[in-house]
Amino acid sequence: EGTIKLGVTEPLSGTFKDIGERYLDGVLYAAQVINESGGLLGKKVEVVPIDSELKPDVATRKAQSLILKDGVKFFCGGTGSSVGAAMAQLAEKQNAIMYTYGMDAASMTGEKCNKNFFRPGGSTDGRSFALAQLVVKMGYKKIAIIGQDYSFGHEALSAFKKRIAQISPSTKIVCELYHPAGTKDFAPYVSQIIAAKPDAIFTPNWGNDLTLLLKQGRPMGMKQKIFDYYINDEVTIQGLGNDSLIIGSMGAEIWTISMPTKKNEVFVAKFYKEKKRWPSYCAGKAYTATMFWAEAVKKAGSTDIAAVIKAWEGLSFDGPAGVWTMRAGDHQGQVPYWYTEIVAKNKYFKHAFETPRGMATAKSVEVPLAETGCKMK
Amino acid sequence: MKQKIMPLITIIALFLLGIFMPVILKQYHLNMLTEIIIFALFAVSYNLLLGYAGLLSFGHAMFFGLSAFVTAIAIIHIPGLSLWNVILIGVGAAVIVGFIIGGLLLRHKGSYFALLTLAFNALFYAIATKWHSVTGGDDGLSITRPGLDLGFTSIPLDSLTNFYYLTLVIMGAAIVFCWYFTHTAMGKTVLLMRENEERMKFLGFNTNISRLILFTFTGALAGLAGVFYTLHFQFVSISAISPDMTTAVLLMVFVGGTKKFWGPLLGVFVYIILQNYLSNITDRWPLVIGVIFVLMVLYVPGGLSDVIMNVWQRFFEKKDNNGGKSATAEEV
Amino acid sequence: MLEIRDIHSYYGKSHILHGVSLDLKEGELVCLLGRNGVGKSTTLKSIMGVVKPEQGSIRFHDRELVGLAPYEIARLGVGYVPEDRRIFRSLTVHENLLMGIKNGKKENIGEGGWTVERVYKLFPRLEERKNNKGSHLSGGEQQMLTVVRTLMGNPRVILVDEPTEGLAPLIVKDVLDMLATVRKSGVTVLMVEQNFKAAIKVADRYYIMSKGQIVFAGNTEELLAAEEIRKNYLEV
Amino acid sequence: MSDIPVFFLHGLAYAGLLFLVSAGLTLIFGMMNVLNFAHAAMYMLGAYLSYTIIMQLTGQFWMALILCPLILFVIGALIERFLLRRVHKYGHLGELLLTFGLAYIVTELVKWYWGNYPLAVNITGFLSGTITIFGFIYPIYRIFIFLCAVLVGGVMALILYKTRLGIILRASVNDSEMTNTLGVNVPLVLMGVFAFGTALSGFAGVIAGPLLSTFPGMAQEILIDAFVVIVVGGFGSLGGAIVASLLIGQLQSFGVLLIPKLSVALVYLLMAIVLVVKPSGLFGEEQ
Amino acid sequence: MSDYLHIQNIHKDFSGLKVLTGVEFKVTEKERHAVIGPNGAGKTTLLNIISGKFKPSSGAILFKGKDISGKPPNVLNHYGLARSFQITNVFQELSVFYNVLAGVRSHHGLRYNFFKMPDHDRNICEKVESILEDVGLVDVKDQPASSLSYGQQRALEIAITLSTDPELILLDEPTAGMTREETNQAIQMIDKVTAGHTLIIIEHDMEVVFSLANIISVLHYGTILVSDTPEKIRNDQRVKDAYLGEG
Ligand SMILES: Nc1ncnc2c1ncn2[C@@H]1O[C@H](COP(=O)(O)OP(=O)(O)OP(=O)(O)O)[C@@H](O)[C@H]1O
Ligand SMILES: Nc1ncnc2c1ncn2[C@@H]1O[C@H](COP(=O)(O)OP(=O)(O)OP(=O)(O)O)[C@@H](O)[C@H]1O
Ligand SMILES: [Mg+2]
Ligand SMILES: [Mg+2]
Repeated sequence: EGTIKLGVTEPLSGTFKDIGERYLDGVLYAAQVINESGGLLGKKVEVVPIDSELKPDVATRKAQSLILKDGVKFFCGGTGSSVGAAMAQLAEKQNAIMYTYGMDAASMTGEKCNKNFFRPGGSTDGRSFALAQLVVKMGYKKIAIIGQDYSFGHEALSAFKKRIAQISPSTKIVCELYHPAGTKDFAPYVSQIIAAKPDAIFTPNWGNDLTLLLKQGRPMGMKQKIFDYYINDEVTIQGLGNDSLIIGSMGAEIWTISMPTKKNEVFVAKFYKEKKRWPSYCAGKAYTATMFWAEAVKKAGSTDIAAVIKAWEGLSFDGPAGVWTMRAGDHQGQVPYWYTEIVAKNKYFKHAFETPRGMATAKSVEVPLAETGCKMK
Repeated sequence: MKQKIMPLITIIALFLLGIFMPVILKQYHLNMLTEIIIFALFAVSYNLLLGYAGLLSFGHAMFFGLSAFVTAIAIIHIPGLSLWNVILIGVGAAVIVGFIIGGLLLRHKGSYFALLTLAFNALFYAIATKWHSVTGGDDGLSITRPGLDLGFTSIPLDSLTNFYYLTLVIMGAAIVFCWYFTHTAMGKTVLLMRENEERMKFLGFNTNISRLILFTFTGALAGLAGVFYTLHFQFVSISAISPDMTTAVLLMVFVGGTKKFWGPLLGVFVYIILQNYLSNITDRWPLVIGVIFVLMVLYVPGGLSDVIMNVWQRFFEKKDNNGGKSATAEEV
Repeated sequence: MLEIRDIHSYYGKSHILHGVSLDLKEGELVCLLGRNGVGKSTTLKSIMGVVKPEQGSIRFHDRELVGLAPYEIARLGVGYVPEDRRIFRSLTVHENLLMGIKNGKKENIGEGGWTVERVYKLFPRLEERKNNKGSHLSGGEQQMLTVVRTLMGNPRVILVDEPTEGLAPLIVKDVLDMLATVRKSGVTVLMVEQNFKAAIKVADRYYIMSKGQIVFAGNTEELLAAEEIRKNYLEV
Repeated sequence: MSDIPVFFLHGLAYAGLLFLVSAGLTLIFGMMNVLNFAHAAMYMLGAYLSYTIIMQLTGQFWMALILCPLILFVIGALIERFLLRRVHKYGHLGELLLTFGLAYIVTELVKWYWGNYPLAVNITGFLSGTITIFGFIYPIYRIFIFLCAVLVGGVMALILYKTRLGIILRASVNDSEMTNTLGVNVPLVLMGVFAFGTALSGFAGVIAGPLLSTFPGMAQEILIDAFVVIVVGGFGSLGGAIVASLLIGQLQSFGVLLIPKLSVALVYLLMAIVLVVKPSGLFGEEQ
Repeated sequence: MSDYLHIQNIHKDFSGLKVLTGVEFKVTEKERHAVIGPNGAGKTTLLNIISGKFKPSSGAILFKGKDISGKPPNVLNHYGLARSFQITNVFQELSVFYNVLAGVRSHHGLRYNFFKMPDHDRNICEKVESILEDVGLVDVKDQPASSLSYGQQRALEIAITLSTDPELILLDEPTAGMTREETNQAIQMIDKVTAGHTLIIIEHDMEVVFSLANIISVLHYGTILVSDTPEKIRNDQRVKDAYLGEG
């Protein structure tokens, strides 16, 4: 028992392989950093990748075997809130800990919360709030919002609307659209957006749904500034193949490569020096969250699950992305959001990429515990 | 007659073996075995369609998934529902849907049937994905297994061993019933219909109704497997009802071979173990699966059971009088 | 020109032809007679390569046909009219005729060759129906069409399987006359016919088959003389 | 409601794409009665090949439009000759399972070679421009897609119904043995059909590339759509595929506008209605 | 005496092709009725209509006074009709025993039963054995049908037809493709197994027709030319012209 095993459920095959690999990259790097500095509680952290195939049943099946076979007690993952929800349940049943750095569905620390699940990272609520605040601050008055027609899209849009209504009643939502995930033809949606004549567009779309919205929408005359969840995804930007489609768009993230904090600059520089490539936003989030987890284990002084849970609750972690605090009531990390804008010239890539545009404090995007719907035993 | 008793003896022997498994196996393997047993029923039910009736369905997961979801929904929304009622409701849903869809598909066979079942499966998948408030959509549904109420006593099922025994008994009984079914009048009717449907009509059989009954019956069995799938994982998600699940069961059955009753059982065993290890060894496992598939279609279209039978016949049996061609589905 | 030597053919495991031998000379019309199921059609199919003889040889102008694919045999100049009205059901009459033209080439049709125009002149009924789908023809029309479709390929030898089956007497005469015309233009004809009375009007020589073997060969007089043979193998 | 014409245009463009994607599938299904599961994988291969040809080798969209179908034609011919033909004797199940396995292999090989990242195929010049119709800015490329579909549909109809080759194709489906005895090399014809169908999927891939993106999930996304077109249009009917594509294209476009909540279900609803009213599809022949 | 089977003015066309144009004849109980006529006259089509494979375009078929036209074959089978096929239509992969068992159990109501095993039923098995005895296939009962000789397959075809214990038996060219000796055996066998039943038989083989039939109907391009006793038919000029030839 010389190691602490950390199972990472990510899609490592199939369509979303690349996202999974980028998250895994961050966890692996975190483990490397921990191990280089003497390990955790004197033990090495061993990362066990689990190919979730983005299917909750597959992920839980494999995780369950790891629990039964190898006694793995800690799990994390970033892709697919369905996988996350299932893993959270499994953790509760098997007395393990699951934490996520990338699954944003608010309900996971809301009505579905449980004591074995932690989210050091952000939620749809926080991010939509941050973006709504940015939109209002920049003075936009007529907003079109469009999202994927499943829980994630609906959550993100409704949080956005809620915050707009709270802080700027004069700002109008002129167009609200939901499209199926994996829509191939955005033209009918784009035409409706154009017809509504908004002055800005908000969307939580990611991957291909973001690519196609831009790729098909821009040539049709959809010229408005876009506020998006995952705008600083270098793979998406590259996949667009045409920087002009995305330049000027803005986003908010819990970790971005350009965050002007001392710790982040150190981390990014070290990462680049060792790997000769920049950490992606996935890697950064996974890295930071895993360091936070390690902090909790350190504080608990043992790998006993109850002890770690207790230690993590209320713990603050001053990491690369500012101060993250784990709220005891719902295990939702209270984190600041960092704004970015996509510009042509940047110090990271030849293609367009982010530049920092300030931040929203953790306090400003906080959802009061009473409103989360979380009832933890 | 001896030939007919053999499979029964084998099944009983397997069953006895199964009883001792929790003693022998570690939890991890017992977990996998439970899964194998559940999928065994799913595969056997699929083979009743494919191997016996000659109907290639690309929609078998719709029953499996439907019952899996209904089980979860029932447990969540009806507090205190007994396990028996859960099973009843889960299987009942598959029966009703099987009957309706079977009615729509009655007249189709061959590629048409395949395509239409695929389309229906896609429809169910879409519903499960979209109807978030009921199915949990992408997130799936999580449940806690209800205990087993036997009237005089009740057995908690939260331990894997207890649940394993329940699975073994019920899935085992269902599989034995499937085997028995292939020898009953209805089973034979289905088999004969594949051979020569027209003649069956002229012998007084209503082949449309037979096909409908079979479709519903196999749907119900897949549903039963689906119920246990949910109970086993205590969780259900859209992947249970996705066309991928049909693909998986098709692969299991095909790998094992459709001509023998035990072919699919073998297939499930090999498939699940292979899948578990393949995905650990390589993230290119879909490629490996594709290659296995193509090679099997080309060289062993009869599946592993066929290979085993050939080897068996070559080494252990004298050549039989009709040139080794005796391996018809009839005497499985 | 066509020499068939001792061919044995099978359907799966059942042995149908037990060593059939027959000869066709340039320009003659030979009739193959015999009861149902004795293997007459199978003989034609074997020549055409539709059924592959497992033993024996078939030589056509010194080319060995056994082992060739049907389309290769057809391209060598062998035409085949099957017995069961195998017209293309979803093609129109006109398209059915076009299918008969080999490689779609018109140039190798010499003087007196068969063309669509000529067929229509001979069977005005087909011209009337030229845009009808094959499946909408009467049985007799279908039968006519099958025969002329093969003629469109201007074969050097034509194998005709029961061309008059199910035809009204008047059309029987038309078809037989047509085959006589074909023969006159130098094409060799091998015809399977049940209708002995009709066959005798046009044929030069006869073969009689029984149980997959040739049991009689001879010309009209010899056949009329061989009463015993006719009784045993033909008459019912 | 002044934008009705634009939505109609959207419908046409999408219909064009749908038709291009399902044309090859329809051809192979109609002519050979093979339900080709590898179709979408071939489409994906076409799209990725076009990426290499346009973005890495020649920079010319037109080159990809010509070369990709040719390469896929050869691949299709090889598949038919060395794989499909050999399993023909096991009946439809064998053929279906074979193409099924091939789909896995091709998709995975594509991901292996080109990676798991989305790739951008950019068109430049005339096709990337816009024109103004009905007072709306409209991308030329969408109109180009529709025209391509019209072209492909027209050429296919012409070949099938107006040329000797078409007659031979239809005759081979009707009765391959008889066609063979009339001097037609039927195995070659069938190889040609499969190869041509595969080439068509490749062509669709090239066309789709610049509109959709070239990414690992593109095959899966399109397969069900193509199947729905076939079910609605009638199995293996070219006319059916055309009408079904147009219908579904408009249904999608106006569905999004008028009943957005049901827009996904509309297509399935259409399929269900067609199945109940005419089980063999709009233009399919009764079995 | 009421008619046992009355074919009333049956018409049938296949998408425009008129095959039957007003077929009309009667069959009395226990009669052996032969239908003859040239190829393509519509004999098989008529049989297909009587046995429920096709629906007539118009006309009626009265079986014991009840119109049965257009009823599906499985229902007609329950009424007591059974047919054989011109082209052998058996269960090729199954053993001879199971071929016959299918019909016998259908007659015993064991069609869709989920619990009973038909081959464990003494009555049924004995019945199968006795039918096989009648047609002379007992020795080969465990062989797959596909391994039988042509003549044996034709016998099996008849055995399957008899397996549902029908009262009206329809045979379509039962001896087609048989050798002379096989045909003679077949005549005797049919004579034996159909004793006491009503029989409609289609044949081109006049020997079969004349040795089995009490009444012969001549179907000539869609209509019945004449229906009469064998002697009369043999000497009927119209029949000679249309079918028998110089005879
Ligand atoms: N496709 C087939 N498969 C198996 N057996 C067949 C097939 N075709 C014909 N036979 C059998 O082969 C034998 C010879 O058939 P063939 O068609 O050559 O006879 P034929 O002399 O042409 O008879 P007919 O005068 O009835 O046309 C028959 O016993 C027939 O049943
Ligand atoms: N399903 C069908 N569709 C179209 N035409 C058909 C169909 N079945 C039969 N026919 C046509 O109907 C006519 C009569 O056919 P039928 O089989 O009844 O003849 P028959 O008298 O039994 O001939 P034979 O003595 O050769 O068996 C034929 O011309 C045939 O082509
Ligand atoms: Mg013949
Ligand atoms: Mg007939």
